[in-house]
Amino acid sequence: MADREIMYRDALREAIDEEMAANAQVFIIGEGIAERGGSYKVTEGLLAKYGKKRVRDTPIAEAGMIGVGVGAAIAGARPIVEILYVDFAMLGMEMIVNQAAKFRLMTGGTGRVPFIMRTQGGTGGGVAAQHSQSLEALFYHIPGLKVVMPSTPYDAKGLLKYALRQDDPVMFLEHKHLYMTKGMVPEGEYVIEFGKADIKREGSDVTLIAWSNMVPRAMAAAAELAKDGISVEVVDPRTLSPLDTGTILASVAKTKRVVIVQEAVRRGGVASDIASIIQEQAFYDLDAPITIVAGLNTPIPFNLELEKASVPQVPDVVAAVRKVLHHDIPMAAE
Amino acid sequence: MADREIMYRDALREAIDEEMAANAQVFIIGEGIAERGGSYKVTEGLLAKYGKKRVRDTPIAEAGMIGVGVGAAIAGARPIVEILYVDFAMLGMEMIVNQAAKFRLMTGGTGRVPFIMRTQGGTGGGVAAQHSQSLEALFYHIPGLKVVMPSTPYDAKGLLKYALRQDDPVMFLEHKHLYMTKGMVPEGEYVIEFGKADIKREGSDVTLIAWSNMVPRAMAAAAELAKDGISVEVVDPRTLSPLDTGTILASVAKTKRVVIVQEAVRRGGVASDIASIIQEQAFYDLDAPITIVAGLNTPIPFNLELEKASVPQVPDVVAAVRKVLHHDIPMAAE
Amino acid sequence: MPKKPSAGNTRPRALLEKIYKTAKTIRVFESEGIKLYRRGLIRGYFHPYLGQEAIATGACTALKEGDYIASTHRGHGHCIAQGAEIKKMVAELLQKKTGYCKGYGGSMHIADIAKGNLGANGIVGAGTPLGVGAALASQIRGSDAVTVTFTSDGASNNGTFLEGLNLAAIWNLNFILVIENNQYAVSTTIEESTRETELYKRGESLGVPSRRVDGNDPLAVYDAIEDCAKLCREGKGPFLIEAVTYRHTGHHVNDPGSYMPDEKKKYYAERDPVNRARQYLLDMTDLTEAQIAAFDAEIEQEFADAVTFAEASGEVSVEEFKEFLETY
Amino acid sequence: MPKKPSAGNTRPRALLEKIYKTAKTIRVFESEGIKLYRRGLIRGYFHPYLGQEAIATGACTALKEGDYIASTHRGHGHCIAQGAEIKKMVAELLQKKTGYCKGYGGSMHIADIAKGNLGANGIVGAGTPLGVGAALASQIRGSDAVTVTFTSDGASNNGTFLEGLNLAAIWNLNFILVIENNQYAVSTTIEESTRETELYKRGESLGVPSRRVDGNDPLAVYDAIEDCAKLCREGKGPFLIEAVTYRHTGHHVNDPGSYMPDEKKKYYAERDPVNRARQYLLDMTDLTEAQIAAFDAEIEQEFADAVTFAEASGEVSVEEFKEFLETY
Ligand SMILES: Cc1ncc(C[n+]2csc(CCOP(=O)(O)OP(=O)(O)O)c2C)c(N)n1
Ligand SMILES: Cc1ncc(C[n+]2csc(CCOP(=O)(O)OP(=O)(O)O)c2C)c(N)n1
Ligand SMILES: [Mg+2]
Ligand SMILES: [Mg+2]
Repeated sequence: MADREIMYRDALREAIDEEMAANAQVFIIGEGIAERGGSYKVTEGLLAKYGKKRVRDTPIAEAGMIGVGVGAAIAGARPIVEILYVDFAMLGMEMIVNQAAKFRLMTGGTGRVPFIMRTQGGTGGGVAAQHSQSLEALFYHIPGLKVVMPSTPYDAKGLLKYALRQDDPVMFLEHKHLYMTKGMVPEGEYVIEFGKADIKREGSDVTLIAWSNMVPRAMAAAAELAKDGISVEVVDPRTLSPLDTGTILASVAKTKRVVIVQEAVRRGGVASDIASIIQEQAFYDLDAPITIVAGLNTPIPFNLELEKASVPQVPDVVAAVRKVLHHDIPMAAE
Repeated sequence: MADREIMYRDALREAIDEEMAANAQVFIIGEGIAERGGSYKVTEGLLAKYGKKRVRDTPIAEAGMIGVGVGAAIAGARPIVEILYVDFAMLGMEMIVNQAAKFRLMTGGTGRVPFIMRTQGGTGGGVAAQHSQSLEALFYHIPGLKVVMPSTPYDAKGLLKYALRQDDPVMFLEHKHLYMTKGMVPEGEYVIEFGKADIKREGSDVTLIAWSNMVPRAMAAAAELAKDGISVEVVDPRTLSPLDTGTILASVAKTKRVVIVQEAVRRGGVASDIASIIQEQAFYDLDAPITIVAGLNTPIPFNLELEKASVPQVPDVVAAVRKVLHHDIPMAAE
Repeated sequence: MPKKPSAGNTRPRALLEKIYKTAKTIRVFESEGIKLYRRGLIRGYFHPYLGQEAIATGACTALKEGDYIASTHRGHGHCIAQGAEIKKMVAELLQKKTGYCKGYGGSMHIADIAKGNLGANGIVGAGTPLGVGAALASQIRGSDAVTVTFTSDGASNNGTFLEGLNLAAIWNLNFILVIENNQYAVSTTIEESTRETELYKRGESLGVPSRRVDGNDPLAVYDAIEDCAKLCREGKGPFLIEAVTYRHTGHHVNDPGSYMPDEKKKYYAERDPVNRARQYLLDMTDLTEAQIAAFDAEIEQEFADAVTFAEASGEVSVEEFKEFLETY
Repeated sequence: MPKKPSAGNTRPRALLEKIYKTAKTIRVFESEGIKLYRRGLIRGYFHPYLGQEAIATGACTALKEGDYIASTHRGHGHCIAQGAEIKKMVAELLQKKTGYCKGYGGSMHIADIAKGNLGANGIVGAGTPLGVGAALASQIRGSDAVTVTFTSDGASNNGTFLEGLNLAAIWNLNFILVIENNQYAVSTTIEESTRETELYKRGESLGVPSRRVDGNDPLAVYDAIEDCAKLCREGKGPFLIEAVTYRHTGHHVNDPGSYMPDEKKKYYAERDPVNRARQYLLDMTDLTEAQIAAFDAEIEQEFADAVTFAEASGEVSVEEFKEFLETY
C-alpha cells in the first residue's frame, strides 16, 4: 500500500482509531477530547465513531483521571488518558510513580498495567513556565515506566499502536510543535517496537542524538553542516525507556564524537544519563568529551526572546558539533 | 564551645528549635509531628515549646500541605512541611514543580519562596516499594529547587539552619537509616552554606562521590580499601543543587579516577549527571571510565535479600573502586 | 449505634456461617500474625484489622464473582473476605516465593487479582481512583460487575476522594466507596482532621447517595452493600457507605495506641464484630456452641498449616529477581 | 437570580464609584487587550474576564490593606480589582521589562505581591492551597488579614479544593474561597463535570459556612465578602462563596465559544455586571450620565496611556536573563 504524507496529529489519531477498532478494551479519556476533539485535534471524530462509553470528557482532575486509568488497566482494560500538558501530569505523579510503575513488581509479576498517558510538552507560543516543560527525565528515572517520544508522524503512529498492545505503563510524550508537522506514513498496518532507535540520517563524523522536537533541529543542523562537508549521524532513540544503547554505541564506535541535544534542562536530564552510559561503555572510543546541548537551568520565560534562549536552537546544535569536531587535545594533557 | 556526640534526628531538632526561637516566621506542619513528636522523633518537644500555632498536625493531605506551605512562603513565612516519606511527596509534585520552583522566575524575581519540605527516603526495614524510594533526581532536574541530602548530624544541623535563612524552596531529604546515627556537633551556632561539598576522607587514588546514606558505606569501603593501601577520597556534595563541581573536579584532577555511588536507581539518577559533567569538564584528566554504583532498575522489593540486592552495599563499592583502579587500557584502543 | 439485625430471624444459615467464619478467620489471622511479627518473622509494616472485621466481611460477602475490591494499607481483612488463600497470605508476609506476590510485595501490597482484589496499598487514598478505574473498565466492557473500594477516615481528607468519587458519579459507575471510619489516622483523631465528622456528607455533596452504618455489625454492612450493589447493577451507582468502627489495637503492631481512651475501647469491645457474628449464629440458626467451636478450631488449624507451609517455602533468589528485572 | 441591592438606596457614593470604576476598568482592559492580542502584540493564552467583573470587583473592594488574594488563569480582573497599575499589566502582556514580572510571567502569572496579590496561576485549582497558606502565615504572625482565593467551577472538582478548604477549616483561618461558577470549564459544562451543581454544598460538607450569591451583582458579592471578612477577623473563618456567572466570550481569545447557547448569553447580557454597577451609580448617587461618561473616558485614556508606556518599554535582554539565572 502507498505512503501518504499526513500530520503527526493525524498519525496519532489513526493509531488510536485502528486500535480502538481492533480491541474493545481500548478507551480514551481526557479534558475536551470527546465533544471538542481535543486541544490538538488528535481525538477528533472518535466520539462519533466509538461513542460516549469509550471516548469521554473529564472534569479537571488529573490525579483522578490518571488514577482511574491505572485502575482500569489493572482490571484489564487498555486506557489512554490524555493530559493536556505534561506540566499537569505532576498532579498525577503519585499514581504514575507509586502505582502504575510499581504494580507489576509489587505483585510479583502477576499484575500488569497497560496504561497509557498521552500528553505533550515543550516550549512554543509563549505559554510560559507552567505549560512549556520537558519532563521526560522524571518518568525516565522511574523503573517500570516506558517513555516514548516520537519525532515524526511515522514514529508516532507505529509507537502508539505498539504501546496499545504491550502490557506496561507508557508515558507517551508528544510535542506541541510537532502536531502539525507532516511526514510519510504507510496506509497499511505497522507497529514500531520499543527500544529500537532510528538513524534519522547517516553520517560518519559525529553522532548527534536527539528526540522529539529536537530531531527536526538536529536534522536542520546536520543539513547545514553538510554544506561544509561535515557528515553528521542523527540518532533518534524514539523510546528513552527502553533505550537502544546498542544503536547508540555502534554509532559512537564509528564517529568517536558525540553531541546530545535535548530541550529539557541540562541538569539531571536524560542527555546526562546517555552521556554517562557512553563514557562508561565506550570510553576508549571517544575522541572528545560528549557535549550536551540542552535547555538552560530555568523555568521557561514568557518573553519570546528569552523563551528561545532557554532551549536549543539550530545554531546551538551546529556550534556544538563544530566544537566536538575541532576539539584539540590540550597541550598540557598527558 | 565543646562538641557533643548527638544523633542525626537530634541535630535536625536543634536546627528547627534554634531557628524557631530566632525567627517567629518559622513554623512546621506535618502528620503526627505535634502531639506525637513525629515518626522519627525529630519534632519531639517542639509543640510544648512553640505551641499549636507554629507546630501543627495535619490530615493526610500531602498536596494540600505542600501547597499551603508554598503559599505561606510566598506570603513571607518560613514554613517547614514534613512529609513522612518522600514517596508521598509525589502527591504534591504539582506544587513543588510548577509553583514553588517557578514562582521566583515567573514574577521576574520579585517573588520568593522560602519553603522547606523535609522528608526522608531510602530503603530500610522492609517497608517495600512505596516507602523506600530515593527520588532526589526528580527534584534535582527542576530549576529553582535546592536539593539537600545531609549524611551526618553535623551537616544535617548546619544545612537545615542555612535552609531556614535563605529564600528559595528547599527539598531537604533525610534518610530513614540515618536518624539514629551519631556524630559530633558543636554546641555553638553554625550554618553550612549550600553548594559546598565536604571531603569526608582525603585520598589520592580514587575519587568516591557519595551522599546521604551512601556516605557511611563509602567510608566503610574506603576503610577496607585502605587496608590494601588504596587511598580513597570520599567527596560528599551535601547539596546536589547547587552542586559544588569545583571541589569534585579538583579531586578528579588529583585522582584521575572516579566512582559515584547512589542509592537511587541508575537510570536517570544524579550520579549520571555528575558523571556527564566530569567527563565534559575533565575529559583528559580521566584515566578510566567513571563508574556508577547505583540501585538496580527496580521498585524496592519487600523481601530482605532482594531489598539488599537492590541498592549498593559496601562490597559493591569496594569492587567498583578496585575495578576503576585496575582498569587497563584495552589492547585494541587507539 | 449498635442495632439489631435488620430483618429478625430470617437469614439463611449459609450466609451467617460464611460471615462468622470470615470474620473469625480475619481475627485469627491478625492475632496470630502479630505473634509472628513479634517473633521477628515478619518485617515492615503490619496494620491489624482487629475490630474492623465486620466491614470487610459484610461487604465482600455481599459481592458476586467477578466483582472487584480495592483495599488499603490495613488490607488483610479485605483480602481474606474476598476469598484469598491464607497460606499464600502468610507466605507473602514471610517474604516467600509461594506468597501472593512472591515476597516482592508484603503486607501493604498483597493483591489477589484472580479474586478481583486489586490489592492493598501503601498510599492512603490511592484505592479510590484505582477502584473507580476498575468500575469504569467493567462499564466499558458491558459487565455489571461492581467495585467496592475500602477507604478510611484519613483518606477522606485527601484529594483522591473528591476526584475519584466525582468521576464515578458523573459516569454512573457500579462503584461503592466504603469509608471505614475508625476515628483515627495513626494518632490523629477525626475531630482534629475535619470539622464535619459525618463523612458520608461529602458523598452527598457530590450527588452520591450516601449513608452511615454501624461498622461493627457485619449484617448491617452486608445489607448496605447488598442493597447498593443491586442498585448499581440497575445502573444507579455509585454509592458511599460510611461504616463507623474502632481499632482494637494501635495503628500498627508497634503502636501501643496509648492515645485511645479506655471508655471507647470498652464501648467497642462490647460491640465486637466477631462476637456479634457469633451471636447471630446462635440466635438465628440451630448451630450449637460446640459446632461453632469446631469452626474455630478449623480456622486456627488453617492458620497453623499456613505457617507451616510458608516456613517450608523458599524465597525468590537474587538471580531470579534479576532475571525478572530484565523485562521490567 | 438577579436581585436588588440588599440595602436599598444607602450605599456611600465613594463605594459605588469605586465599584463602577473597577468593573469598568476591567471591562476596558479585557476588551482592549483582546484587540492587542488580535494585532499580534500579545502571545500565549489570554482568558478574558468579560462578564465576570462583578466578582473580582465586589470581593476586592470589600478587602482591606494587608489582605491577600490568590487568583486564577483568568486573572486580569482580580489583579485590577486588587489595585494593580494598568501600565505594568499591559507591559507584562507585551513581554516588557517594565511589566509586573518583567515579561517573564505573562497573562497567567501576573502577581502583584505589594498589593497582596499572590498571582494568577496556570494550574487550575492551585490558588486554593496557596491562598490557604497565605491565611496560615497571617494567623501565625497574629495578623487579622483575610485571604480570598478566587477559584472556578472547574477547580472545584480537583483535589486541591478538598485538601485546601479542609485545612483552612480545621485551622479556623481567615480564608474565603470564592468559586466563580461560570458554568464551563473550556467547553465542558458544569452538568457534565458533576452531579451536584450547587457547588457551595461541598463547603458545607466540610463544615464551612457556604452560600451562593449572584455573581453578576457587584454589590451582592461585596456584601457577601464584607460579611465573611468581618466574621473571619472575629475568628469565625473560613467561608465559601459560590458566585454564579457566565462568560461573555469563549474560554480564551481564540475560542469562539460556539457551545454557549444564545439564550444563556442573552440572559446574562441583560444582567451585565458593568451595567449593573453603572445603574447603581445612577440609582443611588447624584452622579449624572455625563459624569459617568467622564469616568469612562478617563479609564479608556488610562489604558491607552498604558499601551503607549508598554510599547515604549524595552525587554529584558538575554544577557540580563542569564545573569539572573546565575542565582537561580
Ligand atoms: C498518602 C499517605 N500519607 C501518609 C501515609 C502514612 N500513613 C499510613 S497509614 C496512616 C493513617 C491512616 O489513617 P486512615 O486513613 O484513617 O486509615 P486507618 O489507618 O485508620 O485504617 C498514615 C498517615 C501514607 N501511607 N500515605
Ligand atoms: C490542572 C489543570 N488542568 C487543565 C488545565 C487547562 N485548562 C485551563 S483553563 C481550563 C478550564 C477551567 O475551567 P474553570 O476551572 O471552570 O475556570 P474558567 O476557565 O471557567 O474560569 C482548563 C481545563 C489547567 N490549566 N490546569
Ligand atoms: Mg482511620
Ligand atoms: Mg468555569
